[in-house]
Amino acid sequence: MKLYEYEAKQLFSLYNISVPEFELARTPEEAREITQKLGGKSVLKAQVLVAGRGKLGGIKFAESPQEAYELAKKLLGMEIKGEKVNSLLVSEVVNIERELYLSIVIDRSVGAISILASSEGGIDIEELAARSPEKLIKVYVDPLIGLKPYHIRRITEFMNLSDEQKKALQDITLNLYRVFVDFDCELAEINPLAVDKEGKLVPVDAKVIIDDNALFRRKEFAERVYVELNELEIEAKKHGFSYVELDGDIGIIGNGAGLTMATMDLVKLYGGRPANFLDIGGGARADVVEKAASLLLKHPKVKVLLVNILGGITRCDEVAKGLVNALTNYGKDKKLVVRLIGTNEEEGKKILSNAGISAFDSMEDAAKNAVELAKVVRVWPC
Amino acid sequence: MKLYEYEAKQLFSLYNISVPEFELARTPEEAREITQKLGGKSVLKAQVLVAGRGKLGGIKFAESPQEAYELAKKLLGMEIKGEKVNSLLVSEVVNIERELYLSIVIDRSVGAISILASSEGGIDIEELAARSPEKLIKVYVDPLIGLKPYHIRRITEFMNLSDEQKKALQDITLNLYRVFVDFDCELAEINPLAVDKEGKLVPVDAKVIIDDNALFRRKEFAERVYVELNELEIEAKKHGFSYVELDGDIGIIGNGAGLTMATMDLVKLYGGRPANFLDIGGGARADVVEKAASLLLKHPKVKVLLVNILGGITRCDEVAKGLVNALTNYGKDKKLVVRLIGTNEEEGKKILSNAGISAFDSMEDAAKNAVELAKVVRVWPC
Amino acid sequence: MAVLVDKNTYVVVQGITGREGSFHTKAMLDYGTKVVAGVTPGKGGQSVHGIPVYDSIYEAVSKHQEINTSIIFVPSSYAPDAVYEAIDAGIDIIVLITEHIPVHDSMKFIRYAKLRGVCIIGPNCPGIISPGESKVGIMPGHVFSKGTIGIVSRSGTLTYEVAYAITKMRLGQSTAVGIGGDPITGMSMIDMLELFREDDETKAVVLIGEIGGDMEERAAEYIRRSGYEKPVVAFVAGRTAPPGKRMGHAGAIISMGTGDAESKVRVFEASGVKVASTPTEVAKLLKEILKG
Amino acid sequence: MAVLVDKNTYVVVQGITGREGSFHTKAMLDYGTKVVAGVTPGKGGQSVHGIPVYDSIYEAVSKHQEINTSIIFVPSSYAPDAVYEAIDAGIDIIVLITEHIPVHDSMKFIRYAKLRGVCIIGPNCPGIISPGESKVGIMPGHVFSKGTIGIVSRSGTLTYEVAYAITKMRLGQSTAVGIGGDPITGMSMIDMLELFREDDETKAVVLIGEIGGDMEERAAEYIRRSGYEKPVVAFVAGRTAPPGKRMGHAGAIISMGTGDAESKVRVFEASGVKVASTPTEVAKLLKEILKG
Repeated sequence: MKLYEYEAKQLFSLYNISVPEFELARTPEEAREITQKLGGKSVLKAQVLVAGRGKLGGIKFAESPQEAYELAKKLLGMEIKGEKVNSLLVSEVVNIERELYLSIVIDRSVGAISILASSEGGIDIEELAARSPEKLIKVYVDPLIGLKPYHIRRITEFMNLSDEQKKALQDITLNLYRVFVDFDCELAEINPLAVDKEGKLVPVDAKVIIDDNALFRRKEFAERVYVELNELEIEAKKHGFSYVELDGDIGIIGNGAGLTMATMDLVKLYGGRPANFLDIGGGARADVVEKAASLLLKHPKVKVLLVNILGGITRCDEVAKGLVNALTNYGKDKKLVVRLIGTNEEEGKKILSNAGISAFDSMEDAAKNAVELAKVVRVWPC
Repeated sequence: MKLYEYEAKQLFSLYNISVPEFELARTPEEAREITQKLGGKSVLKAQVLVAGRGKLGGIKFAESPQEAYELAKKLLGMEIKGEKVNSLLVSEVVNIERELYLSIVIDRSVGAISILASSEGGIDIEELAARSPEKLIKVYVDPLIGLKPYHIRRITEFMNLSDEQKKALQDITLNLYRVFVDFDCELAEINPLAVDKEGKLVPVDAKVIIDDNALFRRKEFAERVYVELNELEIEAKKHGFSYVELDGDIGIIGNGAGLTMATMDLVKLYGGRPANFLDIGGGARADVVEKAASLLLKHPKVKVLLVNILGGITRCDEVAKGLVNALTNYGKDKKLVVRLIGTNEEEGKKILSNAGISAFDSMEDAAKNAVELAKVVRVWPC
Repeated sequence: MAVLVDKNTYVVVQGITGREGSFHTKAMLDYGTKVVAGVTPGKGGQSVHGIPVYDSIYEAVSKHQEINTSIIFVPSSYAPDAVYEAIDAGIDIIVLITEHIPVHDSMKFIRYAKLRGVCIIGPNCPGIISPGESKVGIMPGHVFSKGTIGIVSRSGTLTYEVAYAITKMRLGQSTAVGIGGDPITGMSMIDMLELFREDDETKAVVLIGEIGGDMEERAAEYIRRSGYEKPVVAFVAGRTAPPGKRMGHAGAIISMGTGDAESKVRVFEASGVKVASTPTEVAKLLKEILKG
Repeated sequence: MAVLVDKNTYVVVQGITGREGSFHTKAMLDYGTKVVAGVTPGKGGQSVHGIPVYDSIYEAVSKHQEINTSIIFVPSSYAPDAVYEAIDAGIDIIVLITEHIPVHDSMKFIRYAKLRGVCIIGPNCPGIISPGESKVGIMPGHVFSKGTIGIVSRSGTLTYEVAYAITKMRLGQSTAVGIGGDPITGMSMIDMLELFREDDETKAVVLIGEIGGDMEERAAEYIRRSGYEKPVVAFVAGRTAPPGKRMGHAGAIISMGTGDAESKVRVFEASGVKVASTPTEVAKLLKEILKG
């Protein structure tokens, strides 16, 4: 789960990483007031979770409280990559002399915590890694031992800093690590970590991603997960499905993430366009299958629904029952293509054929069929 | 460093282990007042660091505030194994139904933390371990991983307890472990851990030993080390010597703990009685040697001083200088026996012989000589 | 022969009294797996499908000294404790079915297991099967058949799909292992490639990858560098997955510019690994290669 | 031959710019030890007795890839960090001279080192010497001479005493190691007995024990059980030590009814180990045994 910049900065403050003074504004009036409090100037930052808001006009500088009001009026309610701006972080302006980079991530390849730092910041770090890897230092921390002074020394010595700045970076690294561990982070990033005109280190931006699987330990964020989801995704989540929205017209249901992805891929391979990813998981009963199928059959973009089930713990008869029920309720204008093999296969196929649905044995054949059907389904002109 | 029972119980309270209500009394009047507050009855426990105070009359039960006053009058100022009682822990009386045992120690053999528990408590645990080892469970905790629920389950399941008591023991174990780790303990022991008439688990006694080497992390206890030492030990400690008082008449100085112990052993082997253990460590200069020798020469019990130096980092000339100075000041009625070899041996021996002292090459010969001298030195009748 | 599990595998089921634990204990017994004990704290003395239940794994191991493998079905918040208990009790191979374990936890116990020389399969995996010998997992046994293909997969159902195709092609599997769909797993593709390398019975290896991380890239690199002697066929799921979205598995996410399917396919091909574009094609490619 | 350190030992000194670090660097160089680099954070670029100083052990190791051994002279509160850094940098043998390290700290890094396969000698030890080949420690080199006796000791000066007696007896030492006087040490007597067992040059082993713990008892048990082929002579210091008092070394304390000298002597004798009653007698016993 991604945190908003203001949430991440609140966390930082809690852990003694001093961030530029800020408040959250939900109205232009609030933006004006806060700017007044900050001494008349401010930077207004749209609080969205998508990346790259700066280039898309989501960050503005106000020279007066009134300008803050005007800018906030424009920013609030605007959409950035489809995400609506509901609040602004209104912050004091930092006089940036130089920009550094600091982040902590889970390194999948090594199975350890990895700290990344660069004396060049503010830029896309993957780009820097590709262009000038020598400007980046990566220090692995064994999770059994934790962060030790020698790790931090390697980082502070790598950067071109004064002794005082080294000390400041040491404290920031230590505290960022504590945030990272205490909040089960996948990522905790400060980019840029600015050096201001007085030589002080100031975290200008803040990015924190918390492991969804660890939210039970952080109840204060557990509810926040839903904020990032659209209605369909929320409903899918409530039913325990993994659901991802795509932009095609063939709805996809599978059991197991890998199989569902492979089904999407086949649709694409045969010239079709998947509308989504929906994994019903293992052992789904009829009611669950019905719910999943209904969700997609109701979806306006879906023309054909392709269901790919290889029954292990999942029983084919339960799947068939659920599909028939969903189709009865929501299937008027939609086509259903089913691939069904495995546990209780015969019973399942019988239930389907009684409802006039035939099932494929091969997922390749089913996918081809779905693609064909999607091509011929009449698209109503708007 | 051993904590007093009241200090250990304060620590326990801080870590949510509820101990019987108590206050510390330094006068009989305070003992009366506290007993009054506790409802008229109390147990008075002499706060000393030596073991086995119960059998030596250091624990008394008062049936009234006035009796508490009388008992406190007797207890305060008494000596238990040579240790003066300066304060009493005055505590509510626990109605003990059953006694358990729980402790956490550093296990030297395994190099891990070890939790020991028994459903028989209140007794000498080493005795129990020898007599009925099956009544004792020992659970090792890997310091890299720390205490996990499965460790605690092994302990709670071993004891014959109700579900509620298991839960209570689980919490006590967890909290005792936190004390153990946070305070760098060598030992944290609850013996007995009583089950009272209501079935509640109550820590009746508490013993905590903190690693002296970790006191720099626990400044609140760092000064307390001196409380346990006599004057000579304090002076030795201030000079960085390892010093232990024994009851013989031959003072021992060596460089290195093993060599000093071996010197003591030789004295005993040849029929003498060592008066102490004093290790001057490595690289001691003349002033340090002088200080060490002076301490022992001034000591009323010491008749002969045996100095055993094998010079490595320690230079024999420095040792010789220090000894000569000490002897000049404090050596009137005492005999000095020196064994001196190693770095700058010749210079050292020359300094000694100039002062009329001859040095041995062999530590065995030196020890024999010291024992002989101790036998002939006139003991003044008192 | 087979790798990791075989006729000498003796299994303890951690979380045996739970719904899943009990169900799959039955399924494993039916398959012929030597399940000899179960553990659920507080339920010692019961039995599940005739298998005795103990309060702790120590008790189980002391009563059944032949136990060398554990399969874990306990919920995610208790799973790390179960893993540490199994390591502590001297288990050699731990199959961790549980999904949704926080990655900070699994990173730690996987690291610890590696240092202790204990093999963890999973978390978030279907387990491991050596057809005809032992099934320590939740896969449907009937889609597998004894044979010469080693399968390593980050997925569950997709593994069965591919295994089924291989079975129909009459090649069969020596051992098939689902290493798990989490970002950090106990066994990697390289670990398994190394084991299959030493296994005489295994004539070819199938790698079933998916988006996220760089395990496939590292496996490809290993194959190329080590001059891997056995033919390898790969399949990579998620060519249509959008970046930044988690596709069911915690580990299936294209993030920070790495982990997309196309680059994995490219690196495999550059290392001489044939990449199938459909699950069925995996079996066809194997047939061709093993004929040639 | 020798154990652990020899002519192929290349040493980095951690804490080289300190008083002790600098002094013993000189002494080791004089002895002929191949000290090739030193480390003190913040002092990179300096040199000590001609040895280059680096800011970190990574730098030292990357510039001097022959380094395989480290000796640590940093103060007790920084020592754990130095140990972890050395392990992380791939050092094989770490000689940890520092005393007064909290036992919770040393317990942790010793456990970690063991799991990583790194050998720690110490803490609170004089180091290790293979006479004529390499001295990685603070012992006076001249009391040692090349020979056939392996020495393992929990003590410092007492080791020199015994070594000197052995030298005078013209037996000499293959390797002498002070494993340290703390309650928990990286190498135990058993670890060293195992190494000496495999060393052709070593004809007999001397164990110098002292009160505290049960390392001597376990060594005796190991000798008896394993049918140790080489003669072992022991000396135990502290027969006159009172219980409950720490005799200089953090580990030299009789506590909770264990660790007194007499019981150690008894168990040694019951295992066929000759126990000397004076340091000089150790050498005499060796002479007799090796003649016979």
